[in-house]
Amino acid sequence: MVTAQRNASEIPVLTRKDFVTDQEVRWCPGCGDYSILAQTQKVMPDLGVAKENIVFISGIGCSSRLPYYMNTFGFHSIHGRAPTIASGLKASRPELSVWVVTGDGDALSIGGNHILHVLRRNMDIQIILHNNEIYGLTKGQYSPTSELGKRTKSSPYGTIDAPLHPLSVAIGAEATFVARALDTDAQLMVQCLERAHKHRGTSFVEVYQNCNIFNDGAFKDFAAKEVRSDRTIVLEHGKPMIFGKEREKGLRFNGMRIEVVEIGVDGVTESDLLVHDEERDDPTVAFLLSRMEWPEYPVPMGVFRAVKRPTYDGLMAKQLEEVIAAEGEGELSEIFLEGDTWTVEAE
Amino acid sequence: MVTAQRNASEIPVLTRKDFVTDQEVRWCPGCGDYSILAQTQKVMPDLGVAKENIVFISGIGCSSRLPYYMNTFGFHSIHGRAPTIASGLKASRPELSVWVVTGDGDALSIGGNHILHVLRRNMDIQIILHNNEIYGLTKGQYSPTSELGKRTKSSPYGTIDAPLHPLSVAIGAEATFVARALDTDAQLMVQCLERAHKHRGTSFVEVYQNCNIFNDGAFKDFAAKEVRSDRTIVLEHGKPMIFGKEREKGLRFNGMRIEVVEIGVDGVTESDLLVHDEERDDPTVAFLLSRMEWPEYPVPMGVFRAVKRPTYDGLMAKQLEEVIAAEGEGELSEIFLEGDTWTVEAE
Amino acid sequence: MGSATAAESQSSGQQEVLELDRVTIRFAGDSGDGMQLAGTQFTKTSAVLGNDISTFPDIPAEIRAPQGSLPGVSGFQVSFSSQDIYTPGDQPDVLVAMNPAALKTNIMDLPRGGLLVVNEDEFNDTNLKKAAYAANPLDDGSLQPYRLYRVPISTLNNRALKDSGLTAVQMDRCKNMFALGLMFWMYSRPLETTLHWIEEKFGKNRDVAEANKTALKAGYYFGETTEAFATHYHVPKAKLKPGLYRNITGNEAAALGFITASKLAGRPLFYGSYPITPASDVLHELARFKRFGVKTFQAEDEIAAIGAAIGASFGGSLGLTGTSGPGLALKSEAIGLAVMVELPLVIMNVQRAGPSTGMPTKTEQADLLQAMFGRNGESPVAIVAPATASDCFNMAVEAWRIAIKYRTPVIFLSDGYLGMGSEPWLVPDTNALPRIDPDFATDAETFQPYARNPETLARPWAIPGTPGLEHRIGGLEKADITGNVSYDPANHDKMVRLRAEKIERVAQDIPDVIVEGDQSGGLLVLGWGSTYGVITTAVQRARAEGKKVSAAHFRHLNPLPPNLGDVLARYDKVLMPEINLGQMRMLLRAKFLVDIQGLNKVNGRPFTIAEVENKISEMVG
Amino acid sequence: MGSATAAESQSSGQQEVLELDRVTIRFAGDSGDGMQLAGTQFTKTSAVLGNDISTFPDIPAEIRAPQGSLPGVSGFQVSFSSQDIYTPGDQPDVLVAMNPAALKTNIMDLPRGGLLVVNEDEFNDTNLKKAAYAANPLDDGSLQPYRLYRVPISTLNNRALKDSGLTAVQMDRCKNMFALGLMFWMYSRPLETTLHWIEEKFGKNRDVAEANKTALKAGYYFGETTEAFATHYHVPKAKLKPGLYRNITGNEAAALGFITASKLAGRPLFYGSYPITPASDVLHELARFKRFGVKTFQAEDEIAAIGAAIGASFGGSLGLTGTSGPGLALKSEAIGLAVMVELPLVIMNVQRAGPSTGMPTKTEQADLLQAMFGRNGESPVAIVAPATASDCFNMAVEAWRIAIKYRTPVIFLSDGYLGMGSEPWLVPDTNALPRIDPDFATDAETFQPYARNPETLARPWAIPGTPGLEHRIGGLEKADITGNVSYDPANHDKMVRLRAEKIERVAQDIPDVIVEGDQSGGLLVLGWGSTYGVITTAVQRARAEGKKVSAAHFRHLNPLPPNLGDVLARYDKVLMPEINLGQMRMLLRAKFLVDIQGLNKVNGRPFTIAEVENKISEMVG
Ligand SMILES: Cc1ncc(C[n+]2csc(CCOP(=O)(O)OP(=O)(O)O)c2C)c(N)n1
Ligand SMILES: Cc1ncc(C[n+]2csc(CCOP(=O)(O)OP(=O)(O)O)c2C)c(N)n1
Ligand code: SF4
Ligand code: SF4
Ligand SMILES: [Mg+2]
Ligand SMILES: [Mg+2]
Repeated sequence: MVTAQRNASEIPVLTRKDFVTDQEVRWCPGCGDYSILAQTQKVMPDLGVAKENIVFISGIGCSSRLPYYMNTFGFHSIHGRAPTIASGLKASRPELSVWVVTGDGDALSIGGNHILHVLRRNMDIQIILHNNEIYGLTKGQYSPTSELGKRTKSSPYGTIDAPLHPLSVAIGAEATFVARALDTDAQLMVQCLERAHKHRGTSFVEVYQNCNIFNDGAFKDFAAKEVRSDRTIVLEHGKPMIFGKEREKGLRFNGMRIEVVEIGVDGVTESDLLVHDEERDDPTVAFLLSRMEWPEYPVPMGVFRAVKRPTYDGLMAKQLEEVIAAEGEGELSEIFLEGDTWTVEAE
Repeated sequence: MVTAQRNASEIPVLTRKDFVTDQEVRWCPGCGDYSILAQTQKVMPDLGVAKENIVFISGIGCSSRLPYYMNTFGFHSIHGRAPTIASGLKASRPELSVWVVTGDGDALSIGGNHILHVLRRNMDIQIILHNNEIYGLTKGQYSPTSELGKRTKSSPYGTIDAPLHPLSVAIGAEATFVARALDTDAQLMVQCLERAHKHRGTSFVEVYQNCNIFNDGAFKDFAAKEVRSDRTIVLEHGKPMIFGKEREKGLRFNGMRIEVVEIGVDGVTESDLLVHDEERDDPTVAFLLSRMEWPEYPVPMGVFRAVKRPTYDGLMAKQLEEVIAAEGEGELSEIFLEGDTWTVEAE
Repeated sequence: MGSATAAESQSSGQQEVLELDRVTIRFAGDSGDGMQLAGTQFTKTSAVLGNDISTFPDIPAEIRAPQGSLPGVSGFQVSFSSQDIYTPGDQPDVLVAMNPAALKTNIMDLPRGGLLVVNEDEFNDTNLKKAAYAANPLDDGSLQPYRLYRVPISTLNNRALKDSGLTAVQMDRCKNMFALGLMFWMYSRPLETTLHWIEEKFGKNRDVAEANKTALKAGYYFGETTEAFATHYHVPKAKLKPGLYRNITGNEAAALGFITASKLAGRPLFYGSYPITPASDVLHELARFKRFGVKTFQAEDEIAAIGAAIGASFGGSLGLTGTSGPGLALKSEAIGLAVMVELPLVIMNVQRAGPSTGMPTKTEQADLLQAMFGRNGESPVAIVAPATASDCFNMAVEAWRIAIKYRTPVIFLSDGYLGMGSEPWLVPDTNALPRIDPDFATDAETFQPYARNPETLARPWAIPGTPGLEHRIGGLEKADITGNVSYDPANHDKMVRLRAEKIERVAQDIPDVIVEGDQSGGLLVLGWGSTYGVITTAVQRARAEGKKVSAAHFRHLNPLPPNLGDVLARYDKVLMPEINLGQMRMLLRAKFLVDIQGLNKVNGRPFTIAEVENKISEMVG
Repeated sequence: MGSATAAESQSSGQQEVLELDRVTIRFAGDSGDGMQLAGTQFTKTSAVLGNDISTFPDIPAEIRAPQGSLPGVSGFQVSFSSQDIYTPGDQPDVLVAMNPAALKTNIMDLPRGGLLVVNEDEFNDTNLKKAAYAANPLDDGSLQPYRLYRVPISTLNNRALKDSGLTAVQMDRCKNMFALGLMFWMYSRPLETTLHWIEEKFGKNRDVAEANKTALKAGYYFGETTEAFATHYHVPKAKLKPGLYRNITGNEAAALGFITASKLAGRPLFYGSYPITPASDVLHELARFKRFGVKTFQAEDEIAAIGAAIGASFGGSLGLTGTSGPGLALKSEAIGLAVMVELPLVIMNVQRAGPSTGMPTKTEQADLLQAMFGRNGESPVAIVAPATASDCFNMAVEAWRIAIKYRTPVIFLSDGYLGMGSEPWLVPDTNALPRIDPDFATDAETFQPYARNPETLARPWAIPGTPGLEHRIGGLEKADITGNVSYDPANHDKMVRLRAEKIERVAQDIPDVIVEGDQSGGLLVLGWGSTYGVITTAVQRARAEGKKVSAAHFRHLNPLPPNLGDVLARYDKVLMPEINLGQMRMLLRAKFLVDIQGLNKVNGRPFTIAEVENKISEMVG
């Protein structure tokens, strides 16, 4: 049977190179997508999954070209619909490792509804959203994550629609795993991708990705190397929320708000700080974190939320098993004869 | 000009009857939709809007039949798309009062994406979601708000997809006005509808609506008259969160969670309770309230959130005005002649 | 009785028994009156008795209407016969009207002299007003043309149940059983099948079960004992093909066909769907069959439904999606994707009256051109259409055979009339059905994603999990053989033609169209889909009258049966009845340049035999 | 030079000036080389000089390709003439190739003897490898058939700019100006227009502005001073219709047409759209025109875009939506709604190569049947198609005239070739354009939502805000006159036919098709949409050779021009070139039963004149 799984022991040891295809990579020089591709290829050999059991599915957009460069099974589908194809594949073949690659337009504009539903179903797939806050492939219109007032080809006088916060949307849609990475922070991205793969359920990873052609520097205010440690905070499970070049700042919960405090000043100590708990069942704190924006707050990075909830594909497989255990495997003749039957005799 | 607005003083005094059409109302006897219709018709005369300036737009579903019974302008469109039609109408005719009537399937299954986007744009319309946690019109399949494990025509062995929380979704999508009402609580519904109308921006009102044919009693555990005051809590701006038949219970914030406390017990006083602030800019507390479910918590009712943010239609009108003020009204001849022109002389 | 030809008179006590060869009964009442149930039970009993049968449920608009109102009327027509029959009958011989609204909306279909049974208890002022009757039609002579029987059904039913222990409302719900019992008596049917069914259905609820049985019997005995009914009737068994039968609707048959295809291919069925009338029943059916490994996925919308089906097919399952017209429109873009990626996929479309939301519970054949052309670019798919309710089974299997063999989306074009109507189904022997070979690619050495089978032009089905077959597909134009993205002009032209040619090649293994009647000359009446029954019957009748007219029907709509052009050329005139404005006619005229005439109606209902017969008379005198 | 017919020899210093009547130049280089810009500037200058012009940009696939690679090549072809011209020319007379990849992908189009100018500096090993050249084609004799000029453009350009104060990268960016300058010299064009443009564009950025000017002049002087170029050329003014001209692309023209319609109707334009190649430019254009009261709404998807347009039309604006093929597929369901509610609506579809994502930047005419039939049920809409880039203006206004007069959705079927291509546009006098009367309903006494104008069958446009006109519309079948929901069978049949008839009635006020050439006999070459230019030119040439062949073109696709059937009947043979597999041909064959022959190619490119000429020769000898 061709669909039989190879055991972990049978899987040959692979390297990053095994995941590179013969297709020329066609992004603009300097595009953040290169780094995301590189980290993705890097993570693959360590997942313990045979190459033939990995599938990358994308929609349409610059980002959605990624599957062509992954030497796995791949499907470059239509705009916004990758989560639907991934859902059908995963529900019917739960043993596969299914990755969705999408952009801010693909996932949150035309594909917004599928994102909501794949998250609530908790289909066990990974969604990597390349958020460049612009439509790259169609050459520079604003996207649902572009900041208010942005001037683009389609908004010469500035946009008038407030952006969505991808992670707030995900959390509002019952997401069980939510994380954020940065194209230029390879290490954190690798961690997020690995964690996403390990999580059972839909893993939603937003990656801030620079589009140096149509939206250059969208994240530089907080993501540039020089300022990053002061303007972002990497969330670590079970650890107090500390950031800053000297790890001198922290986040404290005050009333119903988060505030930035300086450790050692006004008697603040580490023990006053919020301790990150990605496993909190109640998504409210994760939601609160998803609202934090520079310059009011440092921008949180890493895993916001990772909770256990049964997966759709798992429940579906279980339901089938249970029904078969209880009712026996189906026989056509039996359902053909449901209801009243009668025989017409040969005369 | 036919589109000229009548002044408030010119609007004749109307009554509920003026909003009743000659069409026979065709819901099942006992359906919660009757009450929603009645309250809606009741609210209309008090809005101070001329009848001809009110438009009801719906998708498809039992609930979406409502416009036929409203003697205003009405549009019974296609499944899930009412917000798009309402957006085009409102953006092009900001002076109209535009109401969207939708169901849990219409709004959150097929129409989920439009809900996200109309909310983030903050189009100044009212969305009334009749949530009966079932597909009524198509005769009883589960909906995206049906509880996990529910057995329906399309899920004879129980559903395996976790439901969405409509208000969490709305808050995650940047909603500025979020409220919840109950079909059987006419007074609260009237209040919510009036408030929704007054709010500038998208007002999202979830109404728990009993479908006595396919999902009878879905809300009775907390909404039945006998238990309602103990199992729901009506939110009131600026007031402490108190509930219970004797108004003896309250909600308190503890750590990062909400807990139910009894006033007078263990030294708890009213001043310990959370004070409802619908105008909080940060949506986190509203989000937290949207997660509260019976039996762990009383179910919050009323206005969760009502904050000011510019509306899409308002900004669009303003942008046009500003451009015209700055550049003058457009002349065709001028844009015809953009770029290089040349004259071919008659010979 | 409309179609009574041989009537033999017998004596049974004081009442006469008349033998008929075909009877059509229409039960009509309020949505809440249980008419569908009464009709279904009558059908089952007649089927078990050995009659050939055909039914047509006439369900009110999707939304519930107030009790007693005109839009609230629900009807069920059943035709049963000692001959082969192909339609539920044009007009009822008997109309059972449970209230004034039911009378009002159905009486125009009853021919003069027809039997009319009314529940006279319901003809009170309130109900008459709801039905917009100015005067009581039972009294004003307007029913003069019919054989009217006024039966106080409610009173008689309540009286029979007075000791049942039920509430008034519960008792009233049994009156459909009373009416059914009366009809059983009138047409000499035994009560066993229904009594058995009541027992099964209400078993646990003793009071209700007993009450239903009592009402049924009361109706029967009322017929037997009352003087009112001078005659009752007997319809002998039909000479059907021997074998085991059951009654089946088109939607049920399609569901079973899809599961059968899955068994024949040895691959699991995955059904992605979003509920929509009149296709939802297929979802309900398939959801019950988890023990066959069937996975049903109720998607968030039609796009997600087909997306999931494509994903499942990519993974090696039989990815199926089903919907009705507006849903098919939403699937357009994704069908185009399936055309480009050349994966097996079946799209079921149970057509309903359009355009737009139209009349969801009514039937139509007007999605044909949407199925053919409703996508951007040159985007050919195969299309099959069942001819009858039970044929939905065959064509469901056939759709999958083509989809798998040619790696192509196939549209299965049913309609509301077939999907909701029922007929006896000769249960097939599954062992006799030919296997379907999924023929997955496995050889990494020779694998090329867009290499083609020289005979079928099918590309390999290479599913994830197969070592060495990693490859990428998608919606951008593919290079021949390699499947890489290609913008090469010559390649695009070639691929467009290859995709078209592949679909044309399906014609190499589909049957020729068979003509019933003369093989040339005179008038050919040509049909597709659910017009099969009426066309066959109308042509048989016209031939019986000596007219030179033949009938042909085809179930492969794209590509067409290979001999169709030749057949068309052999007749003087060709008539094509369609429940649209002439969609297939247009395709055939374009292809064969034959001046086919149309008989078109688009009123949400199937043709009547008379409509086709009249047109035949008009054309061949 | 391909099309040089009269060549007059003059002496200008040491170099010859040859007079030509038509020249076609193709600029080709890397996406980053500014070829579109060079081409556009050449076009403008030629237009201002009084030539007739036609252009064709050949933009690489949507995604960026690596510098120097084959998929990264961008081309721009401009044809300029002293005669009326209808196409950008089949083959270039001159190819300017800025790097090896540009040479590789374009050389096959250059005819033997054609002028080939290469930037020899770029023919280094790295670039040759990127272009998959084994050997340097400049040296291996393979370019023998052409008049090759090796110009060290990069070196010369850098040298000219060495004192400019620019960085190396910035200097390199000016080399397109050098190449342009050389072409200006070669075809005797003045530099003023471009110098002026540089000043406007880079004004603030002095260094860059000066450098571009210097590069341009350096190119020009290089031509004048070098011995390499023995000849330069002169193309006299064309005899164009007198008036004020500008150069315009089809998408720009459409945008202006839509705004004009809005002015003519006195109602604001509302554009709901979701970006998609090659339609996005219309969104970009319209977004700039807020001072005309135009509202542009960048929707979350194509469904929302058309939904918003329908909402705007319901409110009395001109609700417009625009997209390309896959987006049209997504709009299917909503177009059906617009058919049912009978509101004015225009849907622009700029066709691209399909199916599915296909080849987004390439052109095709394969969405015609989707436009006709891509919806459930009988769902007719009107369809118009512009013939040339500037005709997009006229047909945009015409689409709105029909939409408003008949209260119907109208599909405006453009394509990538028209949308992105440009030609001179005789700027119209807007005062001479007929007003379009929105004719809103206002009279509450007589208002009936589905009453119809007896002549047009249009229903009233009754917009919110009008006292007493409150009414409800929707997607369910409407009762005639009242517009209430109706399930009445006879009403449905009537409404289906009324909607079809209404669209047919549009034919009462559209022009007859006009035949260029003989009015009967011989071969008729029939076209629609963007094939106009090639067909016209090919037929003119064939007629010049004495062949009995005529041309006809129509721009109303549904309904068709009233005389089309008569015209078809008058010719011995009819040929229909289409960039699809014969979609319109199928419709005409079905309707008129005429055996129209097809010339079909689907390679993402427009026909060449030669292709049509050859087919004509084949058919008329
Ligand atoms: C149905 C459809 N509509 C529109 C498009 C055009 N389109 C392609 S990609 C894209 C948006 C891309 O933005 P995003 O998802 O952010 O990806 P990016 O290119 O920025 O990575 C659009 C509008 C399409 N291909 N299909
Ligand atoms: C495109 C499309 N898909 C499916 C349907 C069928 N349909 C009509 S209403 C409905 C769901 C109704 O559920 P909900 O929105 O909750 O409304 P309710 O009837 O419960 O008030 C569905 C699936 C349709 N009309 N159109
Ligand atoms: S356009 Fe932007 S997102 Fe796309 S490849 Fe270029 S830099 Fe990357
Ligand atoms: S089916 Fe349910 S929601 Fe629909 S009308 Fe009946 S009770 Fe109301
Ligand atoms: Mg993006
Ligand atoms: Mg519902």
